[in-house]
Amino acid sequence: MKQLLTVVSRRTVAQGATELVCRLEQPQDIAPGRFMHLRVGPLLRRPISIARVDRDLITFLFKEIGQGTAELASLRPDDTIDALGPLGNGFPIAAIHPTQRVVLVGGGIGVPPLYETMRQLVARGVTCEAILGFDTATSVFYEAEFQALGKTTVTTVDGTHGTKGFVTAALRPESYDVLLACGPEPMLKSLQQQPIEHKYLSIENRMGCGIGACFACVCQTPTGGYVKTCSDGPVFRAEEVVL
Amino acid sequence: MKQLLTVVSRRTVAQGATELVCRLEQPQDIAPGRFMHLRVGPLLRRPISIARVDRDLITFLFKEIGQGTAELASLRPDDTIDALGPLGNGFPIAAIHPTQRVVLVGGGIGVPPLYETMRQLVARGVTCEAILGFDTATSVFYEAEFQALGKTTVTTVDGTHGTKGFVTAALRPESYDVLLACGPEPMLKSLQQQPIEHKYLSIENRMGCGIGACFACVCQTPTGGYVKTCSDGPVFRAEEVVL
Amino acid sequence: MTERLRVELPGLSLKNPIMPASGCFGFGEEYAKLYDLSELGAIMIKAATGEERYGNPTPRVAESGMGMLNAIGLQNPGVDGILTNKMPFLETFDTAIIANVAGSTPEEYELVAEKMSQHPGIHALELNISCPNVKSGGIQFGTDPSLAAELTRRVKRVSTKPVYVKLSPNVTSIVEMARAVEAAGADGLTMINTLVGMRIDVRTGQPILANRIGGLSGPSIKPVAIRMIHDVAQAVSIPIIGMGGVMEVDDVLEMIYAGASAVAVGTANFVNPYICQELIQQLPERMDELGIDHILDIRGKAYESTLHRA
Amino acid sequence: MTERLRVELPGLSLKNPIMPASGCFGFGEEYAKLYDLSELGAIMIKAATGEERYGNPTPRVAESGMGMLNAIGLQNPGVDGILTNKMPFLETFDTAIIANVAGSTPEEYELVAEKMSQHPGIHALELNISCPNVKSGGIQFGTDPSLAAELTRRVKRVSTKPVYVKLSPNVTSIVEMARAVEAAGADGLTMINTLVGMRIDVRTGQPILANRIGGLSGPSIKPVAIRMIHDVAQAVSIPIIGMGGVMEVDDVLEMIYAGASAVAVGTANFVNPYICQELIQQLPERMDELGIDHILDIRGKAYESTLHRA
Ligand SMILES: Cc1cc2nc3c(=O)[nH]c(=O)nc-3n(C[C@H](O)[C@H](O)[C@H](O)COP(=O)(O)OP(=O)(O)OC[C@H]3O[C@@H](n4cnc5c(N)ncnc54)[C@H](O)[C@@H]3O)c2cc1C
Ligand SMILES: Cc1cc2nc3c(=O)[nH]c(=O)nc-3n(C[C@H](O)[C@H](O)[C@H](O)COP(=O)(O)OP(=O)(O)OC[C@H]3O[C@@H](n4cnc5c(N)ncnc54)[C@H](O)[C@@H]3O)c2cc1C
Ligand SMILES: Cc1cc2nc3c(=O)[nH]c(=O)nc-3n(C[C@H](O)[C@H](O)[C@H](O)COP(=O)(O)O)c2cc1C
Ligand SMILES: Cc1cc2nc3c(=O)[nH]c(=O)nc-3n(C[C@H](O)[C@H](O)[C@H](O)COP(=O)(O)O)c2cc1C
Ligand code: FES
Ligand code: FES
Repeated sequence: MKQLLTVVSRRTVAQGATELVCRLEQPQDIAPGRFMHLRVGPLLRRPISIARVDRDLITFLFKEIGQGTAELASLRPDDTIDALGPLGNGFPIAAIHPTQRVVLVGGGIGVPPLYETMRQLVARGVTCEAILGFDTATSVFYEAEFQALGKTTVTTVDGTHGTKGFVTAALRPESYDVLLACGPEPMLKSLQQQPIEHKYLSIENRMGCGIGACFACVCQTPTGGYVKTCSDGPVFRAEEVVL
Repeated sequence: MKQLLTVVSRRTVAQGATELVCRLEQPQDIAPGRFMHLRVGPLLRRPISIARVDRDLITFLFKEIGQGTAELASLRPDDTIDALGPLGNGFPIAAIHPTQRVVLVGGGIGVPPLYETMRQLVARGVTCEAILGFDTATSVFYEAEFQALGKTTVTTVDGTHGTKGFVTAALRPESYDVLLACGPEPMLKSLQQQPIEHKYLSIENRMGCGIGACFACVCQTPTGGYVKTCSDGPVFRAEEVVL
Repeated sequence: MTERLRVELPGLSLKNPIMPASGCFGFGEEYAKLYDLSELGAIMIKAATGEERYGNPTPRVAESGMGMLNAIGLQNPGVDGILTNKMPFLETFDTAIIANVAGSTPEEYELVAEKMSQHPGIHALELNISCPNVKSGGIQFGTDPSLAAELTRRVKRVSTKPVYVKLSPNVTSIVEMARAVEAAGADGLTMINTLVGMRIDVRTGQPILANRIGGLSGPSIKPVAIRMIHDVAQAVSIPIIGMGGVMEVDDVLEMIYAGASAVAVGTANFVNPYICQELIQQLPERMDELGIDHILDIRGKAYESTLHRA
Repeated sequence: MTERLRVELPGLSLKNPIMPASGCFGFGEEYAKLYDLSELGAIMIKAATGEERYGNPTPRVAESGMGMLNAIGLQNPGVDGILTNKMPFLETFDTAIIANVAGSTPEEYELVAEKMSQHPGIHALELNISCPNVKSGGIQFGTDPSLAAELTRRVKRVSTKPVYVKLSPNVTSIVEMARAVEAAGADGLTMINTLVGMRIDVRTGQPILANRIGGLSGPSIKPVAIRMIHDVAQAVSIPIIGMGGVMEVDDVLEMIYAGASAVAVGTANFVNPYICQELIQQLPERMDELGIDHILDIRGKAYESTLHRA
C-alpha cells in the first residue's frame, strides 16, 4: 500500500494546474475516483485523485494551493514521491449499465478523477457526457481529452470559454440516469438537489491519516451519523451526506 | 552576499564524505578559510567551508552528520542552493612570506578549507607541507590533490593508511614557522600547545545567523572577553581563543 | 522480539517500549491491515466518553510548519460501543491495551474508567485530563493541580487497573501537576498531550479549524516534550510514557534519555502508517550502534549524570 | 513607504508594522550592511542588563523540526555599553528603537529601564520578563501575575517612555498575565517569547545545549503564538506587537488578524537576513491580492466577526 512513485513527466496544463505522470512501483488496476496520499509538504500527506492509470503509469492533475502542491509542481523526472494508496472508494462503475445515461460533472480541480472514470466507463461500453466547469478560459484543461471520450461541454464562470455560468447552466437533469460529480462544495450542494435518480458525489475534506483511523475527515449523514471521507468515500451517494 | 548556487557535480570522495561542485552566481575571488552558510535542513543554515574556488566554480567537501548534510549529499546537478557568503575571516595568507615554513594540519572534515589555503599559498610561491589526519583508510580523501601541491603526510588513528596515530604523530614543530589548522577540538587543543611561532586555528561552533548578530557562536578569549566564530573567525590566532 | 526491549510497567508487560498514541491509531482496525499489531508494545486506543460523541465540525485538522493542529473533539463510539464493538478485535492481538478515559464531569470519568477497567482485555487506563478540544471538561482538570488530583483519586477508587494520568503541556508548572497526581495515586504518567494552537486562513481572516483552536502535535512540540519529561522524571517516582513529535528511532532514545520508560507515537502514524513497526525493528540496530545494551539502561541518563557531576 | 502600512502605537509612530525581534538582530550593525535599516518599522534591540554579561557556555543553539532552541543567556554589553557604543549608530537610521530591558532583580530592571528611557533615541521599552535562559530573574517574573504586575509598576514609575511587557508562553493562562500587567500600567504587550524546550544528543545522552534547556522559536511555535495573541487581544485594550515563527508575509497577516497591531520577526532573520525588508516590500502586493486597504483594517478580524455572529 505504500510505494515509491517515480516522476516520468511534468507539464503545465492550465494556469496554475500541473499534470504529473509517475511510474507505479506496483502496477495495478485502480477503480476510478480513488486517491493517493502523497508525502509532500512539511508533515502531513496530501490527498490527490488519480486522473488516469495505464498499467504502470499514473497521472495526477492538481492546482497549486499551498506548499504541498507547490512542491509537487516542482518535481522533475526521476524524482520520487512516497505514496500511500490507492485509498478510498471510487465511483461505482461496475454498477452502471451500458443502457444508463451517464453525466460526469466536474468543477475546477474536481475534474481529474472524472477523466479516469469516463475512460473506464467508455471502455465498458457506457455512453457518457461530461460537463466541466472552470473559472475562466485560462484555467480550462483536458477539454480535448474528454472530448475524445464523448460529448463534452465546458462552462466558465466569466464566459471566456464555452457556456457562460456554472456547470448547472449546461445540465439538463431529465436527460440522465446517473450523475457522477466532483468539485467544490457549492457545486456539489446544488447537484445534490438535481432530479437525477442516481447521484454520486466525490467530496473533499482535510485529512490526517487517510485510512480511517483519525476521524479528521468525517462528514455528517442525514440520520445524524457520520461517514469518513477517506475510507468510506471520497465518493458517496448524494443522499448519504450532509454538505 | 546572498546568492543561488547551482550544483554542477556531486561525487563521493570517501566513506560518508561528499564533494559538491557548484556554480557561483557572483564569481569572485575568495580568501581561503572562509565559509558559506547554506540553506538546507528544515530551518537553520549550515556553515560549510570553501574547499576550492576557480573563478565561478566553488567546491564543498562535507561529511554526512545529520539531516542538513544528508540533504546536501542528495543534491543533483542543476539543483540550486540558497547560499549566504562568503562569510567570516579566513587564513591570513597575505601575511605569510615565501621564506616562512608553513604546515597545514587538517583533521577529518577539517581538511577541506586547507585545500584552498594550500592552493593559494603555493600560487603565491610559499612552500607548504600538509598533515592530514583521518580515522581510518576508508575516510581518507583528497590525498592526491594535496600531494600535487606539496609534501603531504596522512595519518590514520587505526593505522590502516599512512602513519598510525593522530596528526601530532607526524608533526615536527621545530620545522615550521607557521601552522594553519582546522579539525576537531581535541586536535586544535593539542596544536595550541605546539612550539610554533605563528599558529592559526579554524574553529567550529554551532551558528544561528552566521553574520555576527545572534551571539550563538561565541568563543571565550584568555582575557575573559569573547569573539564570534562566524564574523571574527572562524580562523583565530591560537592565543586568541580558549578551547 | 529480543529481551533488550522489554519494559515492565504497572499493569503493562511490554515486549518493547513502542506504542501508538491515543487518537492516532483509532481502535487498530485500519493499521491491522498493514502489519501485525502483536508486534506493538501496547496500543493506546482513542478516547472513550460515557456516551457516543460526534465531535467537532470540520475542518478538524490543519498543518503548521512541522506540526499538525487537530480538533477532533473526542469523537468516539462511547465506552459501551468500544467494549462491545472494538475490544473483541483488539483482544485478538498479543499486545497490551491502554484505554484512554475522557469525560466532561468527574462522574463521567468514573463511569468510563470503571467499565473500562473491568474488561479483561484492558491492561491499564490513561486518564485524559488534557484534551484541549472540548468546550467543557478535559482541559480544566489538566491545568489545575487540585482538580487533577481529585479526579485521579476518584478514578483510582473505581478502577481495578493501573491508572496513568495524561498531562497537558499548557501549564506553568508541569512538575506541580505531576506531583499532584502522583500523590493522588496515579500509577504512571503519560505526557505530553498537545499544545493549544490556532491557524488563521488569510483568505477568510478566520481560523482554519471549525473549532477555532486545536491541539498542536508532531515534531514542532518535541523539544517541549523532552524538556517536560526531563523535569518531571526527576520529580516523581512513577514511570512516564513519553510522547510528542516522535518520528524517528533517535527521538525514541531522546525521550528515554530524558526519563521516559516507554514511548508513544502519535502524528507520525499519519505520515507513515508503518512507523511503529519500523521503530521497533530499528531500535536494536540503533542501540548496537550506540552501545546500548538494554533500552532502559539509558533511562534518565540525561539528568542522572548531572546529578553525579553536581 | 505607503500610508497603508503606517501604525501608531504608544511612543511609536511606525511607517510599517515590521520590526526585527529582540536578540535576533543584535544592535543592527550586521544587518545594516545588507539593507537600509530606515526601511524598518522599528528595531527591537538585544536585551540589556545592568552590567555587561557573557551569557551561557556554548553550544547555545540547536535545531528541532522547524524550530530553533537557543540559550544565549542575555549576553550583552550592559546598558551603559549599549547607550555609549550602540545607540549612536542606531540613531543614524530613521526608525523607532525599542530597548529590551532585562535583569535579575527588580532593582536591575529599574536601573536599566531608567537609563534606557532617558536616551532620546529610544522610543519605547520592552520589559523582558520572559527569558527562559537565565538562572535567576527573567522567567519567574514572567510566570507569576503578581510579580509581573509589581515589576511593571516599578518600571513604569522610572520610565519616561512607554513600556511594552514581553509575555512568556510558558504559562497556564497568558490572558491572566496580560490582564495583570495591563492593570499595572503597561502601555502595550509584546508576545510571545520562546517556549522552554530541550534536545538531547543521542550520541552522548546529554542535552545538546550547554545550558541544558533553551527557548524554542521559529515556525514550530507560530500556532501557539497565534492562539495566544487571539486570546489576549480580546482580553486587554492595550496594543500587541506579535511575534513567534513569522517567516512569510501571510504569517504577518495571520498575526494581525489574530489581534496584533505590529509584528516582530526573530528566527527568520537567521534563515534569510533580508527577511524584514522583503516582508515590508511584499505586504502591499499581498494586501492588494486579498483586498485589504489599510493593514490595521484586518486587526482582530479573526475574532471580531465571531463576536458579531454571537
Ligand atoms: C480525496 C481528495 C482528492 C483530491 N484530489 C485532488 C486533485 O486531483 N487535484 C487537486 O488539485 N486537488 C485535489 N484535492 C485537494 C488537495 O488535496 C489540496 O489542494 C491539497 O491538499 C492542498 O495542499 P497544499 O499543501 O498545496 O495547500 P495548503 O493549504 O498549504 O495545505 C495545508 C493543509 O490543508 C490541507 N488541504 C488544503 N486544501 C485542501 C483540500 N481542498 N482538500 C483536502 N485537504 C486540503 C492539506 O492537505 C494540508 O494538510 C483532493 C482532496 C481530496 C480530499
Ligand atoms: C565555519 C565552519 C565550517 C565548516 N566547514 C565544514 C566543511 O567544510 N565540511 C563539513 O563536513 N563540515 C563543516 N562544518 C561542520 C558542519 O557545519 C556541520 O557538520 C553541519 O552543520 C551539520 O549539519 P547536519 O544538519 O548534517 O547535522 P545536525 O547535527 O542534524 O545539525 C543540527 C544543527 O547543529 C549544527 N551543527 C551540527 N554539527 C555542527 C558542527 N560540527 N559545527 C557547526 N554546527 C554544527 C547544524 O548546523 C544544525 O544547526 C563546518 C562548521 C563550521 C562552523
Ligand atoms: C488527531 C489526533 C487525535 C488525538 N486524540 C487524542 C485522544 O483521543 N486522547 C488523547 O489523550 N490524546 C489524543 N491526541 C494526542 C496524542 O495522543 C499525543 O499526546 C499528541 O498528539 C502528541 O504526540 P505526537 O506529537 O506524536 O502526535 C490526539 C492527537 C492527534 C494528532
Ligand atoms: C537567538 C535568540 C535570541 C533571543 N534573545 C532575546 C532577547 O535578548 N530578549 C528577548 O526579549 N527575546 C529574545 N529572543 C526571543 C525573540 O525576540 C522572540 O520573542 C522569539 O524568538 C519568537 O520569535 P521568532 O519565532 O520569530 O524567533 C531571542 C530569540 C532568539 C532565537
Ligand atoms: S483522514 Fe483520518 S479518518 Fe479520514
Ligand atoms: S552565528 Fe550569530 S553571532 Fe555567530
